[in-house]
Amino acid sequence: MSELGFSKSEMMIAAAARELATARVCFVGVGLPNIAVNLAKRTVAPDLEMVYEAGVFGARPARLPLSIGDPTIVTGATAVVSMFELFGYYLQRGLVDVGFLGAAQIDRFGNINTTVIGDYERPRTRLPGSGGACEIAINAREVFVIMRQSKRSFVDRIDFRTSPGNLGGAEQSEAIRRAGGWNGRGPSVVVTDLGIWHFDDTGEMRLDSLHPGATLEEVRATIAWEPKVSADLQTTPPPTAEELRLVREELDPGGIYTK
Amino acid sequence: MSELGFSKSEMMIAAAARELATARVCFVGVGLPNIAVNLAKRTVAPDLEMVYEAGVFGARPARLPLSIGDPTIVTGATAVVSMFELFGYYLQRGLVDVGFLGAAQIDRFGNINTTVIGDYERPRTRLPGSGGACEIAINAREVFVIMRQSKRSFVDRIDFRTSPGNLGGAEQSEAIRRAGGWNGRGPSVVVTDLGIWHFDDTGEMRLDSLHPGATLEEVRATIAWEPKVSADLQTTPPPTAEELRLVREELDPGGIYTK
Amino acid sequence: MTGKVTSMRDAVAALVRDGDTVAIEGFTHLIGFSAGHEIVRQRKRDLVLARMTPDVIYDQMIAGGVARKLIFSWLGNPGVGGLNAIRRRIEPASLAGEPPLEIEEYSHFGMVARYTAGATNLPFMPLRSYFESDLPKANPLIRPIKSPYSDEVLYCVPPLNPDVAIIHAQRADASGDTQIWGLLGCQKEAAFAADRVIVVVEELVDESVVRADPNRTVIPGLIVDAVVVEPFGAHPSYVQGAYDRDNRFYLDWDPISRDEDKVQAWLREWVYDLPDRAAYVEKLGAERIASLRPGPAPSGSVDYGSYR
Amino acid sequence: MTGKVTSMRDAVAALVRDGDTVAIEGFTHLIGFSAGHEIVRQRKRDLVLARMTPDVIYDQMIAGGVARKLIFSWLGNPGVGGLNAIRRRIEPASLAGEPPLEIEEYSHFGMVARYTAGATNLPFMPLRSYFESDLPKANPLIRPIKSPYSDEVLYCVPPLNPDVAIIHAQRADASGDTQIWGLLGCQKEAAFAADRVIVVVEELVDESVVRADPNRTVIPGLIVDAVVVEPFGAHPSYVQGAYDRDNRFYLDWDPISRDEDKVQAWLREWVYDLPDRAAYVEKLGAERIASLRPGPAPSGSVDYGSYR
Repeated sequence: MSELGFSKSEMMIAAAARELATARVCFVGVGLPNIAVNLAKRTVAPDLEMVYEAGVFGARPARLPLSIGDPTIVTGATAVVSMFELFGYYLQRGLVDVGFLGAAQIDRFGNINTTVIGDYERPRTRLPGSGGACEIAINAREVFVIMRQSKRSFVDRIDFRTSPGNLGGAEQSEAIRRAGGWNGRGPSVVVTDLGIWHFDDTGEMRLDSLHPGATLEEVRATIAWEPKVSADLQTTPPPTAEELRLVREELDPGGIYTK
Repeated sequence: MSELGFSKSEMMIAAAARELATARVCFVGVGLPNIAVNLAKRTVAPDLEMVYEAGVFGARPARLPLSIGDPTIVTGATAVVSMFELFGYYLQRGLVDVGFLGAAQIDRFGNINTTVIGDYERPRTRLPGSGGACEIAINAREVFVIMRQSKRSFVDRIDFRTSPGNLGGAEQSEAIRRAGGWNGRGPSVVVTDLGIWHFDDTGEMRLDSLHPGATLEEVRATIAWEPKVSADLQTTPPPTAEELRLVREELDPGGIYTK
Repeated sequence: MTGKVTSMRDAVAALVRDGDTVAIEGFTHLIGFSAGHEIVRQRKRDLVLARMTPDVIYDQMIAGGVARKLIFSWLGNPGVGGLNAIRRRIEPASLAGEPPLEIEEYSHFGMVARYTAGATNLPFMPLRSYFESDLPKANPLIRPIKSPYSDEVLYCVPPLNPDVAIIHAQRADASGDTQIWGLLGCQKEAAFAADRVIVVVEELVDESVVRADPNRTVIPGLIVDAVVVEPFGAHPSYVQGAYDRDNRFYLDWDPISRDEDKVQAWLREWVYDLPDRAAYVEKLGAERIASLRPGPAPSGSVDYGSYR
Repeated sequence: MTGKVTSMRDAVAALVRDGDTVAIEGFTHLIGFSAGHEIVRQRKRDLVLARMTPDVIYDQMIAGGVARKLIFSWLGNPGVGGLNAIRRRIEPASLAGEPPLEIEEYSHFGMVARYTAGATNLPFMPLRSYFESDLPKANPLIRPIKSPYSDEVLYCVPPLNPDVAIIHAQRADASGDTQIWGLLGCQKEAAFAADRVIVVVEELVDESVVRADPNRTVIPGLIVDAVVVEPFGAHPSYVQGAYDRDNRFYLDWDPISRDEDKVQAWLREWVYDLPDRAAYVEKLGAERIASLRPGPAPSGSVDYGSYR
């Protein structure tokens, strides 16, 4: 907890949740996306339909799901289907507006690695792998990313491209996505513990908002390239009392995500 | 009704049912196959699992199903599934022992037409078409056919090959089925109103049993080619009292199939 | 609890357009007769009608002049005989100079695979059928495809994405979250494949009923444009647990359908001259309807557990 | 009511053979821990373990030395962190000269598509994934395929047909007719794809219970070789309506799994030194088990109708 009365993680989760204000159908990834989307559902987006890759459409979890396959996402849901149908009829059919992902490494164009650090055959660190991320990145209409910044995570070149972002830039990405008939337009926002990044016309991420207490020096110190910063850089409004109450009392009372 | 105390259709249905004595899983076609398989289930094959293309495995109809999608095949069944699963997971996976089909035209090698009489583009008579017959003929381990004999149905050359039988003969059929990875070995029996035909080593049908009251002259008069007749031609045992009771009182009290 | 609930008249007027590809699915079970009749009543034209088993409803619709083309896999009056009004539009001997109904023909699994490709946004779906059959010659959209893992060649079919799918069901809530039990046919696939979806139900229920058993949901409201509440809308077909197939109707249709004048008279009496399904049900009579009620056979309840 | 009912010991001894490809499926829900432990206890060897999310059960099995290869799509302790015993068999820095665990990696939809191809007896299944990803480079079994209807190229995966699939479920009858509610994962596909199937259930029921609700049946006895009745056999994962995920166990596993000695000590205490699941449940204690019981949330009953 900082002097501001909220932690960096709490700010990150609140900022990520607010980005979902206009989304209708969101595919919820494991970890931080899970808590951010559940916060959005309780605040800015009460009509948000949550899709869990485990096979749930229209979840209404009575508690924060402990994993993306928690029984609380089933009880009271609109529909429970096989994973073939979830990935085929919902995601691949183009019914998902936002895919919300975490990442171990990301590059300036929003390409994501969740597979290995180091060489694939002889990895320094073996990460979980794709799960549904690869097809979410391709088939969700847009992709939101939530992750903490560090020189090890915001890298010049990711060690393995698990899930495509804007590839080598917007022009190439748009051409390939159009030619290949992808549903997805690619990543549109990255929310970190320091700020909010959107993607500019070249397909590169640009810092549009800095969280209260964070500095541009901190941003530059936790990113491997010289970042683009908006000429009209905003300060993210701090978490509201209600957002903090929901995170602390309902969604993460154990402080697993917000420590 | 003949002097024998039973009709030709009753004899045909009883003879067809008996052929199922050793079958375990049978895919039930519309029409005559439906009543024959239901009779088998009540007599020689109480453990027979009936598969209906409408999406039912393990049907236990309390009455003769009026169609192959009757609600009585659902109530009390083992499993009801989508038609994608029925055709994919059951039939195409190779779980069906016997596919039981009817036909409008058949040739000496058991190739079947249920599509058109005449030219496809300008048909003299438009028939129902394949339904599931094409994939049943290919994927059921073996195929039983039940149909009445006539010069118009037992033809030298079928007008349209809806469902493959032994193609141009056993040698060709075995080669093509093996090379193509078909589940099915092809047709093994044709039960008619006059007798029971099996397929010999050349893949051509051979009359192995003549129903009581039927004559070889009648057989030759209702078939467009010179038929093979077994050197050891049998006489089909007449319908038992129990078979007749089941058909007349339980399965077809209206006489729709047995008139 | 209004949500997407509307009348059949408004749903068909707003969502079915001349020239559309329309799929009324339901394999022997839950056939959308009331929707089909409304399409005839509104004199829609040039439709491409898709359906695995055209059944009596498409015989009536095609007699009503709404269609220019039929996509199907089995053309019959199940358990009775042929579909004579459709046959008159196909067999040259009975065409009398009129252009024939265009047909595009598959096997059952081919039709199911087409809807599945449509529902999953795939450009093709492979299947083990059509080997050594004349069907690929009759329909060049059935094409061979080679496996990338061996020399094996099988067949495939292209996606079928109807402009409108119309699905009859036991129940839905006002958002269109729809549940079906009994035969499922290819309704889920057809609905997900379609651009617009009309759900017609026997019963409108609160969303709590649907959410109490989410595994029973076949179609989510997400893809549903209109919910029409029309009890007995599937007559003369049936609704598992609600009413039986009216076999007498299917038998009676056979002689009617053999005579074009009788068909048109039937359409006048039962479709054009009636305002809606409620009037049809009233005309059918309480006695006939009562004769179709099955006895009870409850599924029993399972426990999903409350996790707070 | 004996039928296919047998003990876990006999089922695993008879149906799981050294060198087999074994799929214990269940996506976060209904994970077959008791079956996995029995495979460790019987010291099976050289297995190819397939599972979308290897989870703690495969961390334990691989620590138990049963596997030579892993086929998967997401390798983690969900909501907690990594699977450390497996990582020690993959990361060169911790291998200490031993041969690494062979891996074959997909995305989730890729694994689902592999089982679906296996269940439908197709030589490949196309999907819209892997575009511009490094996964096809890492796994040459993920291959491009061109549509026969356009110039479009997508990817496909080959079928996965396990020698044995092991499925945990709420209930089955003695013939193996099995029902599941809640998350269905890819269990149906894995079971139909497999040559042999072991079903492990919380409750053995009369066939009349299954047949009262045939739409709820996920796996028919037709493809089931053995039915094992082991309440709490999915602990520490959960069974919808019966018990909750034991999250404490997943958290506790993390520090244990970071230390090979602690892992082996855990396996001795909870697997090798116990005869069966009943002993495990007893050792776990009534209090812990009671703490995992959810409140009630009944599905309600629907009517299938009696048609005679």
